[in-house]
Amino acid sequence: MPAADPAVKNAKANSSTRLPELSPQQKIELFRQMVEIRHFEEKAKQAFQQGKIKGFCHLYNGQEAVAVGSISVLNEDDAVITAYRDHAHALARGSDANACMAELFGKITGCSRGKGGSMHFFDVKKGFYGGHGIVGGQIPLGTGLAYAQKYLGTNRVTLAYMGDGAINQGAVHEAMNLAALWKLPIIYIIENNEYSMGTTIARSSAGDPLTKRAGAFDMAAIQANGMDIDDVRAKTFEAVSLARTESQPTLMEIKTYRYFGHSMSDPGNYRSKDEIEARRKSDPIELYKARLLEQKVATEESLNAIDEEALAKAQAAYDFAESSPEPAIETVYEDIWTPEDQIPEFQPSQR
Amino acid sequence: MPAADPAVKNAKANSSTRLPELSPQQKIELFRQMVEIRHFEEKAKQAFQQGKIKGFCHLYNGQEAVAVGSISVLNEDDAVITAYRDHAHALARGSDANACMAELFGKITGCSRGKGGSMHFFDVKKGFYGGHGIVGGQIPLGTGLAYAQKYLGTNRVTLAYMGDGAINQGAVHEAMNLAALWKLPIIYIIENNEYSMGTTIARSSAGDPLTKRAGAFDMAAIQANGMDIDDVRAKTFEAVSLARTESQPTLMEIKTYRYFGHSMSDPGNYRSKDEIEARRKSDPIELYKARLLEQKVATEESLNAIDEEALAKAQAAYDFAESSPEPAIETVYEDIWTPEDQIPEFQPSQR
Amino acid sequence: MPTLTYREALNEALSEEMERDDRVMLMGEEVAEYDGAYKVSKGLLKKFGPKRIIDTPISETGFSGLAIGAAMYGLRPVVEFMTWSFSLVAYDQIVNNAAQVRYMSGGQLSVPIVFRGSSGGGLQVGATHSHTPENWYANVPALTVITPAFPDDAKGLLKSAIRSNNPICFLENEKLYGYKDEVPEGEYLVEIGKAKVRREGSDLTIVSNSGSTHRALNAAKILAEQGISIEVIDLRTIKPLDFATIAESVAKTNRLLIVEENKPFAGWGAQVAYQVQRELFDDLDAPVHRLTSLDVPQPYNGRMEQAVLPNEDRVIAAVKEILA
Amino acid sequence: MPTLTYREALNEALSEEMERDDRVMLMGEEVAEYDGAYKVSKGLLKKFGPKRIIDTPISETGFSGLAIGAAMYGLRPVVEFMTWSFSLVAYDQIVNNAAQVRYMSGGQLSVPIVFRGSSGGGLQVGATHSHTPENWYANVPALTVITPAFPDDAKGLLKSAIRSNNPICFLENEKLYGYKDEVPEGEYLVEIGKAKVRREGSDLTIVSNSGSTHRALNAAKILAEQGISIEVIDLRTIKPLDFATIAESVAKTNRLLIVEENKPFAGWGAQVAYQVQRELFDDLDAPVHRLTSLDVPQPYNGRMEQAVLPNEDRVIAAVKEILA
Ligand SMILES: Cc1ncc(C[n+]2csc(CCOP(=O)(O)OP(=O)(O)O)c2C)c(N)n1
Ligand SMILES: Cc1ncc(C[n+]2csc(CCOP(=O)(O)OP(=O)(O)O)c2C)c(N)n1
Ligand SMILES: [Mg+2]
Ligand SMILES: [Mg+2]
Repeated sequence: MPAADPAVKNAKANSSTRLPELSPQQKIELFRQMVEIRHFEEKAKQAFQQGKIKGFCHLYNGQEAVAVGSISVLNEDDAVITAYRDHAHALARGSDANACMAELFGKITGCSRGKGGSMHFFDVKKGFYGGHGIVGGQIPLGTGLAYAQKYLGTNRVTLAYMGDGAINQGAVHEAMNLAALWKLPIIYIIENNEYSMGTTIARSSAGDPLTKRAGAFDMAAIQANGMDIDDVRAKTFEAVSLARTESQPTLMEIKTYRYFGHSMSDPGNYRSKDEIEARRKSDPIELYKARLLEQKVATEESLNAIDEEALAKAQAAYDFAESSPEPAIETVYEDIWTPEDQIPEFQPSQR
Repeated sequence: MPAADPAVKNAKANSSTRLPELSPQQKIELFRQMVEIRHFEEKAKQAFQQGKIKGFCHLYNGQEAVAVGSISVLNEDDAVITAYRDHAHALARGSDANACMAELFGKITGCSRGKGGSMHFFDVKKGFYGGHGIVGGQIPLGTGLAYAQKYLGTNRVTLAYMGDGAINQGAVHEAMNLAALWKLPIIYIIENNEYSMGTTIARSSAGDPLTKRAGAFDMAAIQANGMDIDDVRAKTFEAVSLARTESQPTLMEIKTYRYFGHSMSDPGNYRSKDEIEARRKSDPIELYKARLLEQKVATEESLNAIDEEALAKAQAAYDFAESSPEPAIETVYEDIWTPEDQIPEFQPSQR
Repeated sequence: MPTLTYREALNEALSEEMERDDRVMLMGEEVAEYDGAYKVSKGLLKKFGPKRIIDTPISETGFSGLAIGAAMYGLRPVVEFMTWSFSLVAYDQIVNNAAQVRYMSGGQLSVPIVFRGSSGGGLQVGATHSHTPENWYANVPALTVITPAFPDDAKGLLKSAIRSNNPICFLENEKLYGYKDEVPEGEYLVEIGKAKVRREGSDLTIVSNSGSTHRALNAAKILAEQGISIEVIDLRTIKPLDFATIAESVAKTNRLLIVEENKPFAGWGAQVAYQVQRELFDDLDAPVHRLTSLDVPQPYNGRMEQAVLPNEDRVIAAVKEILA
Repeated sequence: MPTLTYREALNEALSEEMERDDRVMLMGEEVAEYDGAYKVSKGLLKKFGPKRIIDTPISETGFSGLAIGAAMYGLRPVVEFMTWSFSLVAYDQIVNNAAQVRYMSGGQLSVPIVFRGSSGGGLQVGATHSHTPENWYANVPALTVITPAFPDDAKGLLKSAIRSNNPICFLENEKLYGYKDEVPEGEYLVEIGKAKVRREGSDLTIVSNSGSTHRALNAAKILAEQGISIEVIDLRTIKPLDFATIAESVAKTNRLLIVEENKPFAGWGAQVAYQVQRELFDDLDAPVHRLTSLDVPQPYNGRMEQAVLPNEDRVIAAVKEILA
């Protein structure tokens, strides 16, 4: 098998399971998801600036096609895990925007009961396993989700996202070796937005492209254009098929770009306005909008209406978050331990 | 640059600096070193069985051509660092066999004053930076030696050894990325003896051959036959030249085999006697002996004499170790802190 | 009651729990084909097959994190560290993930995992291989730390740990693997978080754990011959700490010596000492003393290492100092 | 005397020491072109160039280990952890290599290195980002742990740390970077291992460090208005512990409260409490009390996090409880 060949090695799997054509409704739904995420993030930005959101808050603007496109090829019972730039993955997975915004506000109605904050969203019922703050630390966890999926014979797969900077954490390397060795149904997705905080990829990572990191393990690798949701979908589908039909991992490198600073605390002086402006020209939402219009799947007005609705939804989330109650202080002692239903004999005195 | 191409990318450096032909004396010296190591290890084995050496004791038999061959192309002021299977590297670096054996016996005359034991030999005057017990943990350290060599403008290089099992530690991956990114004069040498304890390489490492791990970083990589000291020398010389002339790292995979168990505590049931017998047929010392005879560099008698001398030397080391004093108990409090010569004003009360 | 070694008791616990629940699996370096570096998993591969007894590469961060993720998904992994000294490379996964994802997720996830393996010094394996990392983990909220000293507790506590739905650090002791004692057959659970009075006495209480409990008991026996009556409490679980059992004993003896193999600075014994002086201030006839390892890295040399460890002679001397 | 922020004081220390010795270099994530995530290294790249101020990939194990190796070879690296919470992935390198190679080599090597960065909670960055890892390091023989609370100490201790020939963990505090105070110009060294009485008093001694020292001082001010006289000792160095200064104070006030941001189980305060009850048993009019963070992972919500931390109200309440 070719090592660093950026092409998925599952021609066979591909031919038998083709990425299904999307209906107009489905296309519009993808558009809606991206727009909703964009407005959610804009609203979060505003709330942060108002001091209603604290701590670190990493926005996703510019990268929407990655989360929405890749998650759109999953089944509902597949698993997703990511790093701290996690709002979009939760939303794309179907998490309630209200609960997500409330988490940012630290409210008890938040998706992590106000305990996680921006970096630590969770929605396990939707197959979303977080939201993890330590760079690269989620990758072994995601590998474990896939391990359990295989162990339990579920025929499910896991998408595990990381940034381009995360690829230099030893944890990522160890996990990828395990996945390749044990043939785990996982897709590692590098969201390569070219920067880890202020550091360009050339200053942090030897070896170009990053798909070569898979070559070390004879693991399949594939690149996608993260500004084009259809390309993201097509490539992710290939990888997901390989995972589902052959239980083989893939490393995906999806090229993308973030419009704002690393987090709300980052003035972003390491990039020029010009660079950002240039990149905004290939905006994933605008691109998809143009395509939908060209394909006559939707009209300008209908898409604008979606935009309005998304804005309203984000505002509603803001209002929900704002009006939600703070957690009672006693909840600080909750959620530390799971009830010990396996050893009832010791329950009363266990802790 | 080709990624996983197992060939060093320094054709230029090669042509200008050729591995010098060895004189007959030098060849005999290499033979002597290998034989001395073999006898040292045999003696250590015996002493372990007698209960004079405790803890873990990892022998090098079968791998002699790797340490001796690779270190033989270094300058005296280059640096060497390795894992816990470290006796040979110290000896090949010129460490005193008596001090090494005394260390195994835990004596104050030992190369680490009896504090390190088998896994933690050190001889910094000889450029030997240990002897490290945590698998893979020495690789960032070695990378730092090379970093300092470059920082200080020394034109020196570092050889950093690890086992085939160590390649799956995240520390190794992180360090290799740094070395490739910062162009450090280091040669990573995987001593691939096919097993990490009882685990074959196929059960621990995805990706074949291991040189592909360098491809991830666009790092030069090269394989050598660890049973043939001349091949080890030639390939290491290429890598050392690349490091010295272009300050570029290389990953070497040297194929070898260990005759005994992982450590003295390992009965080695995971390998058949037949397998070991078969591999003993390509013994590096026997092979080199045959070559020296063929080249008429030495006679059977002269080589046998060397063998006798080496045996006597190992016995002398044993006797030295045996008759050396135990460390005084108070030395337990020594060697914790370096004297604070940089802040003399606070000396008396510093600790 | 059958007599088993500590090692066999652990093996029996693993085997019984794996039979009971097929989501329980064991993962680690050399646990399968090699039967375990210390043979704790002997025969389990044969019995349960390679799906449930899994040899890993030398990637502690990778497989610890993988096992945590698998636990989040509903498996009940037992992760063997060949020794706990090697858990240092996986420290982040244990602290930030195993211990915290439940809390950070507002209780959506649970992490039913047991990390286990040998620990401690005394076998001349040097500074990198002789750690007693119990405080490094016990200081972390939501982690339970267990350190059995006897075969019966090894079995009963490991079974309870595997049944626990929460993340547990289970520290065995290299030097105790060969220790033999009676172990109840079959279903035998020991409650996590309960100390045990291993010897009753009236003059002074010793609180200890793991290997130190044996040193304490040996010393107590010698002291008994000299007319000094020592009560020895084996902590078994370091955290949650069974303060009630300690308090009851100290209220009776009025004197406390803590024996722990940890390096001294802020070891778990400091926590016990703190709580005792705070809660039993007026009961104490003498300050609480601690006997720990010396505050130096572990030396290889045998005599030196013995001097570093809290051996029987040092226990006896400390008892006499307190009673003086 | 000029007034500097804690951040500026650290920057000055780095700058002066780099000027003094060109083997000193600074390495870490975003320390160079970005001027540091918390701007501690602001301007240093411009001043010293990319050879000595080095941006690293996100590879804490890799660059910590690399820096230890470089220190073994004679450089004097300063390694910045963006926050100490991220040092957990490098724990093995710090414990097994930085702290132990000198000992294991029988004194052949030294490791003149400073690991530094921000630490602590209170900024709502959640459980993974709010650790106070001082015990995890202070428990390790041969590691020195420093936690300055004021700009003058930040400068003087960092300069001493960089000059030290031994491995040092230097824990700054995110919440203090903007704190302003007078800082001596130029050559100003503060001795490692010396606590400082930051406020004199007679009724009760508080021992604290870092951010907790500020909480203690604030509480002491309020208590003074109520006629209660508190002596506040800022530990500055956690290890080696300046027990003499503590003992002197407790011998005078006979009451001790320890305020630390650590999670409670076996934090450094337990060590202080242990030593005080042991050495000053008869001087104590009340048991030693500790005020720590609550034993829960750090929550994101601001009110909850404030409840977790040892805030001024809790300090005042604890003082009154002890004096009652
Ligand atoms: C182990 C660790 N080191 C450092 C950090 C601080 N940090 C958070 S995000 C980040 C940059 C990550 O960049 P990348 O992986 O490219 O993801 P992106 O932010 O671009 O999505 C850094 C250095 C951390 N959270 N964890
Ligand atoms: C981090 C860590 N994990 C596990 C061990 C235990 N251990 C010591 S050597 C070894 C096998 C290493 O094999 P390899 O790297 O191939 O080197 P070899 O022994 O063959 O020379 C293991 C698992 C260790 N010392 N450090
Ligand atoms: Mg990025
Ligand atoms: Mg090997």
